[in-house]
Amino acid sequence: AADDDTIRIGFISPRTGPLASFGKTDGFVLTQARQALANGMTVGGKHYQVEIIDRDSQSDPARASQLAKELINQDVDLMLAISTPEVINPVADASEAAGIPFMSTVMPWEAWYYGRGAKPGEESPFKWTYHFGFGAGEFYKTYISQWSLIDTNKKVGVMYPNDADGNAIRAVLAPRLAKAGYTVIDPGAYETGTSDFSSQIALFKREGVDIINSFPIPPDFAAFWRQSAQQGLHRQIKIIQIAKTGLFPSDIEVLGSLGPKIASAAYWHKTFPYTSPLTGLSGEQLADMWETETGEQWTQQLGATLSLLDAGTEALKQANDPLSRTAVRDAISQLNVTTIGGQVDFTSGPVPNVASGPIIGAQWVKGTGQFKLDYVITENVTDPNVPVTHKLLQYNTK
Amino acid sequence: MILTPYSQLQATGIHKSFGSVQVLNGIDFSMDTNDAIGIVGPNGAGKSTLLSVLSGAQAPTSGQITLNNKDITRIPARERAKQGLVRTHQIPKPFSGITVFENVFVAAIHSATSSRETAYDIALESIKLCGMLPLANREADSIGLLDRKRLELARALATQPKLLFLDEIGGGLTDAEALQLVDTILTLRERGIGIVWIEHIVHILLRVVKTLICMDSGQIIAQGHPDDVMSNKQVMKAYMGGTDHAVGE
Amino acid sequence: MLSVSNLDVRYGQFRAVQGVSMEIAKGDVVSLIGANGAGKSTLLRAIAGALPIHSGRLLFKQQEITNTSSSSRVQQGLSLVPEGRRLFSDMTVEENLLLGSTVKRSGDWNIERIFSTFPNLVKRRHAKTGNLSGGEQQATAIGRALMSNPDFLILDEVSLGLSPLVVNQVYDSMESLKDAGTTILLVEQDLERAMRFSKRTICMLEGRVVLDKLTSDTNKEEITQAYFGLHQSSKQEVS
Amino acid sequence: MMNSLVQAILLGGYYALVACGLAFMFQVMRIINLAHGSLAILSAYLVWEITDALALSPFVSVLMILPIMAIIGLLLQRVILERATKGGELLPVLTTFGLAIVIDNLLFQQFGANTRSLSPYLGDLSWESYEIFGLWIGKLPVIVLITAIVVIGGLDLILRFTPLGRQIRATAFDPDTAGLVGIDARKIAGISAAIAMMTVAISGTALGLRGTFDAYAGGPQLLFAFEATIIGGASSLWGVFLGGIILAIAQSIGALIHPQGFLLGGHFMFLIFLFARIYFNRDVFTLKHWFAKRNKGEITA
Amino acid sequence: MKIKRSNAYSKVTLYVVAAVFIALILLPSFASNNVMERLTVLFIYIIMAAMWNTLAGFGGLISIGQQLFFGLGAYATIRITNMAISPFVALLIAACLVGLLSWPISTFMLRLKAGEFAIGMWVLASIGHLLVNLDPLIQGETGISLIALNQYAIESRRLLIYFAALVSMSGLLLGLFYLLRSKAGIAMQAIRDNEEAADSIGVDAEKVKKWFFIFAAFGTALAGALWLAQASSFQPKTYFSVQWTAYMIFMVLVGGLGRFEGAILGALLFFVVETWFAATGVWYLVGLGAVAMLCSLFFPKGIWGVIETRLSITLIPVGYQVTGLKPDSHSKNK
Ligand SMILES: Nc1ncnc2c1ncn2[C@@H]1O[C@H](COP(=O)(O)OP(=O)(O)OP(=O)(O)O)[C@@H](O)[C@H]1O
Ligand SMILES: Nc1ncnc2c1ncn2[C@@H]1O[C@H](COP(=O)(O)OP(=O)(O)OP(=O)(O)O)[C@@H](O)[C@H]1O
Ligand SMILES: [Mg+2]
Ligand SMILES: [Mg+2]
Repeated sequence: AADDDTIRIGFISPRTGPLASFGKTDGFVLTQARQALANGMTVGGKHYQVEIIDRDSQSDPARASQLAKELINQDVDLMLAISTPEVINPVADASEAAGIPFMSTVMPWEAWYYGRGAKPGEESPFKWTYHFGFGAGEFYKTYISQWSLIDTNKKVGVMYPNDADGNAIRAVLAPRLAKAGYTVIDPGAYETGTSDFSSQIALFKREGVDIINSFPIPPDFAAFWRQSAQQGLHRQIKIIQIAKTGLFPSDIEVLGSLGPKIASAAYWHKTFPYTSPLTGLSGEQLADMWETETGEQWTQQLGATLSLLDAGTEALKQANDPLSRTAVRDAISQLNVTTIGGQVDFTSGPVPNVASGPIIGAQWVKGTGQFKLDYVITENVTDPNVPVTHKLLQYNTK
Repeated sequence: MILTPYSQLQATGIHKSFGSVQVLNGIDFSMDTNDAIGIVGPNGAGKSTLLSVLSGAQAPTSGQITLNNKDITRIPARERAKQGLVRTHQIPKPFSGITVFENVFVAAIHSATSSRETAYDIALESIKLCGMLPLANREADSIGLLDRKRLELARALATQPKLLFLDEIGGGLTDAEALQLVDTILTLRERGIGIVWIEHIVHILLRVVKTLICMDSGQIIAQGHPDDVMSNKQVMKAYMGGTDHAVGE
Repeated sequence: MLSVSNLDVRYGQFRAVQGVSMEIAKGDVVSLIGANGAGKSTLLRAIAGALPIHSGRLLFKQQEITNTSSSSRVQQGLSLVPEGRRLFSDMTVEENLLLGSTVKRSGDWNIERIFSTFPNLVKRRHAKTGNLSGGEQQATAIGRALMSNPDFLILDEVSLGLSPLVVNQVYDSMESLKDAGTTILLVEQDLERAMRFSKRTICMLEGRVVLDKLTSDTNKEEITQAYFGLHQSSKQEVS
Repeated sequence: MMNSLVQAILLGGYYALVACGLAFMFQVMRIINLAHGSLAILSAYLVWEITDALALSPFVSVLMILPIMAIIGLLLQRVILERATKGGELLPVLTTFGLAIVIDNLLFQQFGANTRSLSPYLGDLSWESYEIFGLWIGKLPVIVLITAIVVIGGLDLILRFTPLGRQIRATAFDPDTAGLVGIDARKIAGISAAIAMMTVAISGTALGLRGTFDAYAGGPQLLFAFEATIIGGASSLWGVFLGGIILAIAQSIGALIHPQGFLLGGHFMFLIFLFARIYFNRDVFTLKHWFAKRNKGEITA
Repeated sequence: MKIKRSNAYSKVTLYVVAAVFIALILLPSFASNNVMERLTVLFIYIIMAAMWNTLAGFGGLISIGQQLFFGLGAYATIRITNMAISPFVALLIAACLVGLLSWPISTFMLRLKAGEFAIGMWVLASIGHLLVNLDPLIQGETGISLIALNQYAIESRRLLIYFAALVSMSGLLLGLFYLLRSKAGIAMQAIRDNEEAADSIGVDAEKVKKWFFIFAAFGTALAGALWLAQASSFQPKTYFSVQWTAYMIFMVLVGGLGRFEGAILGALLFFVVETWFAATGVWYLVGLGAVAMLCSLFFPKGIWGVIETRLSITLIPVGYQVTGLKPDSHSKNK
């Protein structure tokens, strides 16, 4: 950075546009982080001011890429990006190109790593960019664990779209499920924006699947599930397991009476038993603060965003010189800390540049408090520290 | 201007229908560069349609058209234009977004291909001949109806036609203006351009044409020396409505 | 019936009509004559409300109409057959005519009477006007204006594109309008015809009125003289 | 197979309903309205607001929205379209495109990122169905289909056989001349826009009932609507109904051939229709007249 | 009487353009990275605006599907680079290939009229998008990054992309200038105004339109390839987004449709607005929409159109002017 005692952190997320529900809580979390950093931080005995420069990608990858360049040219020392490939990948590429240390979370790491051109078995082509969080492997473990909670015929109908997440999951998850004794009924990748799913529904009915596993964007899922109900499929399904949609309460509320008992998986939950090294807040505290401040229900994005800021600031603290790009990069590559979202460990990732993170089995149930729905944890293989609070309910029972 | 060589057009058995409406009903027509032919006939007789078919804007339902003994029935208007067969439109179709000069220039440079300099000269001369020089730099969008008709003529001239088809370019002119138009057309005649002229103002038509054709209901009902045609009973009935006040004034 | 005072109409900076004044009484039949570009159409369109008036005043039946809309002028009984017909080309002849009776004014023009006045239209009744021959279109345009039973009919280039037979028919039917007391203002380039038909002749030159006389008080020469100046100045000004 | 066909027809009804406001503007008013989708979302939000606030059925709230949207249509005409249409066929494209961006983002500003749906307010009706001969026919899609028939049929009758319809068509074709004929062009144009917006209100409601929406959901609806409109052709508004159904069937066939063929199927069908029209039956089908230049500068044929 | 194709202003413009070009060539030696990157983006915007203007402004072909070529340009670059060809060579090959592909496309699409053409192109772009999604290399919507670029050092890479964009822009604008002043240029405008009449005087409308279409496709593809070069990640959804065409429409209409200067001015304005206001998020977008709307309502000929009529100046004349006439109160710019 230009003047010697200010560390600049760039932070890019989707605050407006179609992905805005991911970025909704970012303003709040950033305020917490800025408060915590108001007095700067001390690294290697030297005191620095810390400035977080946040930008809104407007859900537009082209814009994300431009913003990344703008921030790079403002001499940020560390770049952070969060939520979905549309935001993360362009920023990661720009950072890689410019040689700026970069960290991101909240997208399957396979789509991050392979999606940006890395080849399996080859050396990592990335020198500056790092990502932490769940991948298809975690989904596999979670699903096996979650689905064994209810007695089924082990026939799974899958709905994987032709997009980053869908493809990554299909490649890794489907063969492993088959190996674990599940019959995978895959109608094939469908195109996002499809508005009629009769052929898939017919197939699932014909095959008599008990479980449905899907990765669609929210509008597609709403269309699919309502149509399934119209065609009577919902009466045969014991577990409807969704990902990518159903992350936030509003996604499920719109389904009305079809919403409760849909199973989901969370990359963060307010009952995670960790505190944020940056703000000192626990998950419950963070969620409560949000709810009292805005009157809206907490979302898992609260913890995810804070965990990225946690990991980022920890890396800066551990760098020999937080203003040296190589030093920060080296610190990230050696990073092994506990954030509000759990452990982030780049020393033992599944591939270089990646640290895996948890995805916890959960379920949407009728709300008991002030909100229409509650989000409860039903299993915890990927992070046993997280307490299981509820039993998984079968979808097609009253 | 360049001397136009001899050219001969022949059409036989031309039929044209739009859906169930039979508009041309077996027309035989021939002309060459020495001809000056007038066409009259009641509204809707098919005169303009005949021009469209001859110039290639519309294909006949059946029949054959030859130019210098080569079959041109199926070749498009732009090819015919290059071979010297050009028409004006009854309802003017100017290129409204460009200037009058540019309207004419584009015709000059795209027909009997010439160098840019020659095209300039041809375009300017055509404009002058039609008395439109003062308007040369005006956007065609802003000129009045009669100027548009003149523009049609200027543009057609700039293609250096051998056979020129005029569709009601004299309507709405005052007598003095009409006489001027007649002068212009006679000039063209002198240059050896064959003319077909559709016009309802018969007395100005008769100052130019040597042959008159009268059409009705898609057929030629009379053809020959203007005086003979105009005194033909059928023509009187179908076209003039019994009185002859418009003739020969 | 119509009083025009000091009318100015402009296209941008260009004054197409300059300081024109005229009075037209009920039952008058006036022809407006002038060379190509004199501003006749512009004047008529301004009177009908299709062009905004830059300055000056218009009174119709003693009421100020300078700034009223064209449709309200039709409602008051002032109707224009525009130059170039301006039909609704993707509608049929019948529909075009019916549109003419949008304002319900009483009178004896109706669709059947139009068809008997222009028998050449009968066969094309349900054809789209875009596909009609030029003359059929002109007839439809006149018919459409008549459908509103106007007290004051303005016709721009009435006989343009019509065959002599139809021109006669049109004038015949206008004779009956004349007899019924309809006021008529028309642009007709056939001077003979215009003089025979009208009681008064107004001549325009470069946007100005240069002659306004009862037809009986003037002659062909005088009128030709009146716009001849234009030829001197506009046609031979260059080269 | 049979089931797919039935579902496709139901879906087609929905497309037709969504497209009919667009088709009305495209065919009759000669405006390519790129804000169609956004306006539909706007009405969906309005319906949602009223439904939520007054605890009404969405079917009732849509009735309350109709006059609001009609007024919006009137304003739209007076403030925007009136000027835009004077400048040729391209200007409305840009203006409505600008409008779409403004609406989307204002909606976002107002309602935030949450996805919404009207279906919860219908209770189970949103997914209940009739079971006939082993076919499952959703109640809601049937309602949508019938609404489409009623709306399109009604509009078609008005346009074709009433003086108002004639005046609407004439005004759209050439407002200046319409004035000379005695039509109060501004009033009529306002009425057309109001009618168009009322159909948009209905399509917005259908959209909200059938699935979810958020502030930016308008765009994707637009392309389907355009496809249905153009497949349907220019002859009458019924075309758009057929267009919607053909589009939906093509999509289903596409999906049967290849799972990713749903959208492709529809798109290819669209192109096939366009070209078939050009090659086989030029005179009957061409759309030349839709955009036959307004008489401005061109003396009407 | 003489025909003039230039005027006092245009001669000055010539010198200014030359000076600006030289300045832009020298610029990298003292400008900051940010300036260079932003200028690269500006050059790409100018290309896109000029290409859309070529089609719509001079040819009357309004396409809402130019993102087809933009996306294909980028996609082809990825594909070609994947064959171990230098990305900078790939840029050019890609644009040429897309230009080639646009030839059969034009044969079909140019038969469509007005609204059908516009929407047809949009649908075609959508088809292009879906088909590209099927390529295993692209991995569906996941996309891929042009990591081959990482072989260049960051500084030289920035410089190369800058020059690539500068040269492409200058080349395309120059080409466009000559095209418009040529026989084909005036013919295209005639076709735009009335195709039937153009045909009747011997203009081969089909051929002229085809060349314009291909030229615009080539230019737009080059813009897409350049965009990829400077952004490195390729996601089909982004590159085939209708938003690119929306930007083009915005730039051209705000700048001045059918005016050579208009497209450039529009691109500049859009760029400035984006640079200054984009950070305001929602309100920037609302503002952008509102500007587009207001501009189209109040300056339908675009800002350049206003300048042109108010001040009667043309900087880059492509028309013909007859001199030596008596002045006519009406004529366009003297
Ligand atoms: N495209 C078309 N579709 C249907 N009918 C048409 C078409 N073009 C012309 N017609 C009809 O063909 C007949 C002949 O038209 P045409 O224009 O040739 O007449 P015309 O002799 O030139 O008449 P006018 O003297 O009035 O110009 C008319 O009845 C007209 O309505
Ligand atoms: N839309 C327009 N924009 C600019 N100038 C125009 C426009 N319409 C007409 N003019 C000009 O206004 C003048 C008067 O035109 P107008 O049409 O009123 O003449 P006119 O007497 O009716 O002639 P004509 O006999 O040709 O119909 C002409 O110089 C014409 O070029
Ligand atoms: Mg004719
Ligand atoms: Mg006139």
